[in-house]
Amino acid sequence: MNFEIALVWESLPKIVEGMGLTIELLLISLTLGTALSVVLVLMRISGIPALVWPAFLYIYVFRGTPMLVQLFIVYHGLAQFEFVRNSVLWVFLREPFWCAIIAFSLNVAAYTAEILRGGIQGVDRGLHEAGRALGLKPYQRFLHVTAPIAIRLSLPAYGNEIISLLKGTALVSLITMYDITGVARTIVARTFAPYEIFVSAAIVYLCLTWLIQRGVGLAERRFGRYVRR
Amino acid sequence: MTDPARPIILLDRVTKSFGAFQALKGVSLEIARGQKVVVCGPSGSGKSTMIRCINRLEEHNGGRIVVDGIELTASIKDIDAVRREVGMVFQQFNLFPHLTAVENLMLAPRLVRKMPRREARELAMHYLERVHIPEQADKYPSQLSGGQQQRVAIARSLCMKPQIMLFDEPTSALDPEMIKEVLDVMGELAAEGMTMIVVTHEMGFARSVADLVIFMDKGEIVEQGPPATFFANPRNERTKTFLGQILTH
Amino acid sequence: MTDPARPIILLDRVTKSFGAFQALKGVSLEIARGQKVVVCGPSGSGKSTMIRCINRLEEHNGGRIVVDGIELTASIKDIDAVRREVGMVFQQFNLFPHLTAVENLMLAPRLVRKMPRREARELAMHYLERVHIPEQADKYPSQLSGGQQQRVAIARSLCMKPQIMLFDEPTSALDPEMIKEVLDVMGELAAEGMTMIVVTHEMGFARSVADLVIFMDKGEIVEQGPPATFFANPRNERTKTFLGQILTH
Amino acid sequence: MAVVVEWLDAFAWGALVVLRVFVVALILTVIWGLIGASAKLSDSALARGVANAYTTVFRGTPELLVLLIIYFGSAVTLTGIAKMVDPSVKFIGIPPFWAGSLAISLIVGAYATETFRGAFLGVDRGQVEAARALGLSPGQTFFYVRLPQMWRLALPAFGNHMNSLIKDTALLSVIGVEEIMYAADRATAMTNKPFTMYLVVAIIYLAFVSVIIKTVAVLEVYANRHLERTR
Amino acid sequence: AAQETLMVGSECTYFPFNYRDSDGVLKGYDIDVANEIGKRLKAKTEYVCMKFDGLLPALLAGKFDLIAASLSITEDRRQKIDFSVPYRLSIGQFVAPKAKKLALFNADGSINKPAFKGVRIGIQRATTYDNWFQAIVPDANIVRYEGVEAIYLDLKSGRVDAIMTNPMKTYLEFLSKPDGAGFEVVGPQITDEKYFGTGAGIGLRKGNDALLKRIDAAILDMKKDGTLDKFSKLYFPFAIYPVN
Ligand SMILES: Nc1ncnc2c1ncn2[C@@H]1O[C@H](COP(=O)(O)OP(=O)(O)OP(=O)(O)O)[C@@H](O)[C@H]1O
Ligand SMILES: Nc1ncnc2c1ncn2[C@@H]1O[C@H](COP(=O)(O)OP(=O)(O)OP(=O)(O)O)[C@@H](O)[C@H]1O
Ligand SMILES: [Mg+2]
Ligand SMILES: [Mg+2]
Repeated sequence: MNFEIALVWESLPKIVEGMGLTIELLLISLTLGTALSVVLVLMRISGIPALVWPAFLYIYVFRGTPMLVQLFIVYHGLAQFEFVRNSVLWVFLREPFWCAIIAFSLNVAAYTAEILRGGIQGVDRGLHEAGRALGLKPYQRFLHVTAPIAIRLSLPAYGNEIISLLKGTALVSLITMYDITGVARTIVARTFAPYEIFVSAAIVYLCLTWLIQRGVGLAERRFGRYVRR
Repeated sequence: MTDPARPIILLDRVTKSFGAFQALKGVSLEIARGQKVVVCGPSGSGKSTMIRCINRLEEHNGGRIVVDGIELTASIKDIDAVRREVGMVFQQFNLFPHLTAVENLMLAPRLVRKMPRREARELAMHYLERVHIPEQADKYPSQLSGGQQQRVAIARSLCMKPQIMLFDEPTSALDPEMIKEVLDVMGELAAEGMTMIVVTHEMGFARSVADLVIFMDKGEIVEQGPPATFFANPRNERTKTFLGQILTH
Repeated sequence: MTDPARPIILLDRVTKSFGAFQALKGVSLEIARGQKVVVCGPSGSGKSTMIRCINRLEEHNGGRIVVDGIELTASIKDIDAVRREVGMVFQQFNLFPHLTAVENLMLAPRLVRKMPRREARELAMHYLERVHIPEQADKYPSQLSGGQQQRVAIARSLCMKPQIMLFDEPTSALDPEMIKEVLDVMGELAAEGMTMIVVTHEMGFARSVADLVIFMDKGEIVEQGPPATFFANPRNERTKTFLGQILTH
Repeated sequence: MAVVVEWLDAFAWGALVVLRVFVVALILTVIWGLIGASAKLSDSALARGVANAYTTVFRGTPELLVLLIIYFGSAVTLTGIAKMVDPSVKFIGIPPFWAGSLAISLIVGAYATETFRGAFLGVDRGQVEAARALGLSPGQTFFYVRLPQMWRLALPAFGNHMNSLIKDTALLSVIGVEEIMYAADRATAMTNKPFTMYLVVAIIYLAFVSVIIKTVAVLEVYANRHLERTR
Repeated sequence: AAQETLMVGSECTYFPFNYRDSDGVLKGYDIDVANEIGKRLKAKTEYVCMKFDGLLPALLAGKFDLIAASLSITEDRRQKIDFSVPYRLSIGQFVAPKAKKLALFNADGSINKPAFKGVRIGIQRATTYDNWFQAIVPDANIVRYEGVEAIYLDLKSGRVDAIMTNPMKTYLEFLSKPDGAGFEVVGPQITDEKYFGTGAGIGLRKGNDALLKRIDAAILDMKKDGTLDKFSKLYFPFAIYPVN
């Protein structure tokens, strides 16, 4: 098997061009999705059936179906309805970029909600009681007691989610956009050199993954200052 | 604002079960504003359970509990208002691990009393000094010794200057010197008119400070009375043997 | 197998720092096989740190620690062998929350002593009876009162029948009656020849059981001696005031 | 929908393949995840370094490339070795099923490493001290004290990983394993009804995921039994 | 003597060129051609199915000897593998909504470049059509897709105004179906060999010149004796192999 290292270097600049879109998609949908996930997890643990069930259902559906399907439903599915096409929404939905943002954010929210729930379970019950005994309101308890500890416990899994999303954004190549994978696939189909081209893509992804892993590590240290080691 | 004659804490035939096990079997108690009550009794007799019911960390199953004129019921909305006025020191301390000692003290004054940061810090340092650990202010709980943790826990609830304080064995992790110091602080608070319920076996404190001593056994209050009569002539057999242990010991 | 004259625990100018803070400032101590040592001293003086160093839960920074002939060093391989013979009761109990009381007791005998399940259960129930909570056997730690948890913690380490026991304030959460019971159990073990280091402020126990009383302050052993001399004529000023508190109190 | 009936066979076989891959890969994933998390939390700088490299590489590299390298890379090596013995050999490789299961377990295992590490952090340090003080060996401490306390924290996020495993099985069609996505492609090619066929796929996935979610929920109740007072 | 065996790799999901019906029987134009090659080479043929991404690595690793998967012959690909002579044409054609009445071509069949202005055209990415556009109408407004299904869907939803595809597939999958009502082909078939390549061929590992020669001969024979014509008529009303 002949591996042409030159092809790797040749294709790298073109692939890096796709990086801008990847990062843009990642940051926007991560922000929106995480915000939504906080709402979801609060509903999920609220103990109020009217809130628990919708949240549960949402998480179930979005974790239960592939992200590809969700993307296609937003992109192709909605476009099939005449009224969608005639509404103002079409300004956004016409654009693959916004379809991707919508689908990814909704998806990330479901997964992150579960991750946060795991972290929240790790917060000792005695601490809730201490907060209550001090007269803190529920939202204050959540913000100042539960959240800082739960965040520390969730961070490693949240790092996973960021990296998954990074890789997941590759699906946009199916709806006519050129991210890292989109560019790579284009070159592969033309040159018929999957190893070399995917290795270049891997180099770009690895750099981003490494950055994310570092960033999460720093955040963990920040949130875990109090832990005795 | 409130009728001084009305009891600030009223327990009326309160029961509490954990599954099949009944931890409180009809406890009745009236505590007037400013009273100091010492609760003692063997391990597992329901002392912690009782004071946890008073600020509704545990929901009682039967009977009534009224705190400062507000009855604690399942539908209660104003539980936070009650809790603002009821401080508690836990047997297990329950310090916030992610906050330093001084931050543990500052949290509630800042959030509940809306105190500015600087003022809250001064207040916190004041109480840390009173329990002799100002130099530990910036350590996290995991870096403190057992006794230091307990003192932070005490100082934390004092910072809120609540009308009612519930202490659950507040001196268990302390050495005799420090016990004296802490009891002195509590004595001062008592003198300032704070209502207190203290689970403790420090009978010296009970003698000098308490208005009322309660002895619990197996989920019931088996004997109560002012310290003079309580220690001098306990009527109940169980109380007698228990006090016998303390005094000979 | 071992020379009875050789100390079973030897601390030679042991130091331990947490960052810039020095918790132990050159502690030297020799404990012979079968000796009972009571350690007292103010909160934060380094008592827990010292006994945690002895089974290497904390690594000391300077000096030497030799336990049963094995020196504790960074390269030590046989730390498990040492720990098998050194039991410890923690100030914070550290019960396993996912196991019931009786399972907490059975775990080490089954895994370390390879005891069959039934036998381990019998042993566990035996010790639960000795601390008067056989009826709590199937509860999880979160369902136990503070004193019950402490008794489970004590029973758990007794189950291993170690040669050396380190107790860190083993009676802090107990009522006087129960303190007496537990101290009695400990006295029996002492009589059976177990070596013991007990951090406690129960001076009655020190008087009746201890061979040696140690007073620590600010990371140093400031006074030590047999209880008779220790209590009768303490030489150090610090010890005097400390004992003053205990005795007047 | 009538056209689907004709293809039920293919879908059923595909689903069976997915199930088999899932079970094998799940076991491996847990193993990699536990080893990885332990390594990351260990005192050995070497172990931490290796584990960091593992999570960076397997989370960072496109899944397809991992799969191709593991399957074809191993095949080229094996064939090369076999040719030295018998020059007439044309192709020897790890069977696609096993290569594929290994590949996706290594990928998801890298994610599980992080999840498990986070959960281990949630176990109080005093617990380890207590176990060690009782004389339990590091291994016993791991299996009897840390693991039983950590998995209740890991379960929600690990449920996510099980879903990923199910969905990643779709990759295996690239090395000729005929799972349900491949069955759908086949059916689509003939019937030209992509939406119908992908709907069938979605339903099958949803069925798998429903079983997973239900299982996780039951396990969570069990894992939290000692805290039944909580909430 | 042991009969020679030819291992053939294909996608098996590309109707009507290579696909398996619901009973699992492998069929299609590519397959017919490969079978016939086997027959003429007096070799047994065995098939391995995998997705496009796996085909080349598998060929290089020796899992099979030939790729018969409607693989277009291009210069870039020749860097990696050898190709037989073409056995199938590569052509392109525009399809657009009838109502739009696009005049992308002049009456004489030549391209009407100004008409491309403001027209969004969907194509499959990294195909020969892409090359053609870059060379002939470089400033056309191109939207690139991964698969053909999505192209038809977006043509219907109006995200693109016209598409350029392989008329064989478009005819079978779209225009001849109810979905395709209201759409029509625009302009003539485009067969520019310079951009569309010489067609689709059989792919082989480099260095198998003897085998390549025998396959080339077989394909040329099949063209001459009408076998290719027969195969092509099984699926299409028109010839899809290079006639001259
Ligand atoms: N969640 C629970 N489930 C079952 N039993 C419980 C639970 N919580 C407490 N108990 C039981 O209730 C009884 C009273 O407990 P409580 O904590 O009030 O005792 P206590 O008087 O505070 O004892 P101590 O002095 O040991 O702290 C104990 O026997 C305990 O085992
Ligand atoms: N991890 C740590 N980081 C910083 N300081 C620490 C740490 N652990 C202990 N210390 C400090 O070391 C000193 C000795 O602690 P130690 O726990 O040994 O006290 P102690 O004698 O057991 O007190 P107590 O009776 O209150 O339990 C204390 O001042 C404590 O704040
Ligand atoms: Mg209690
Ligand atoms: Mg201590």
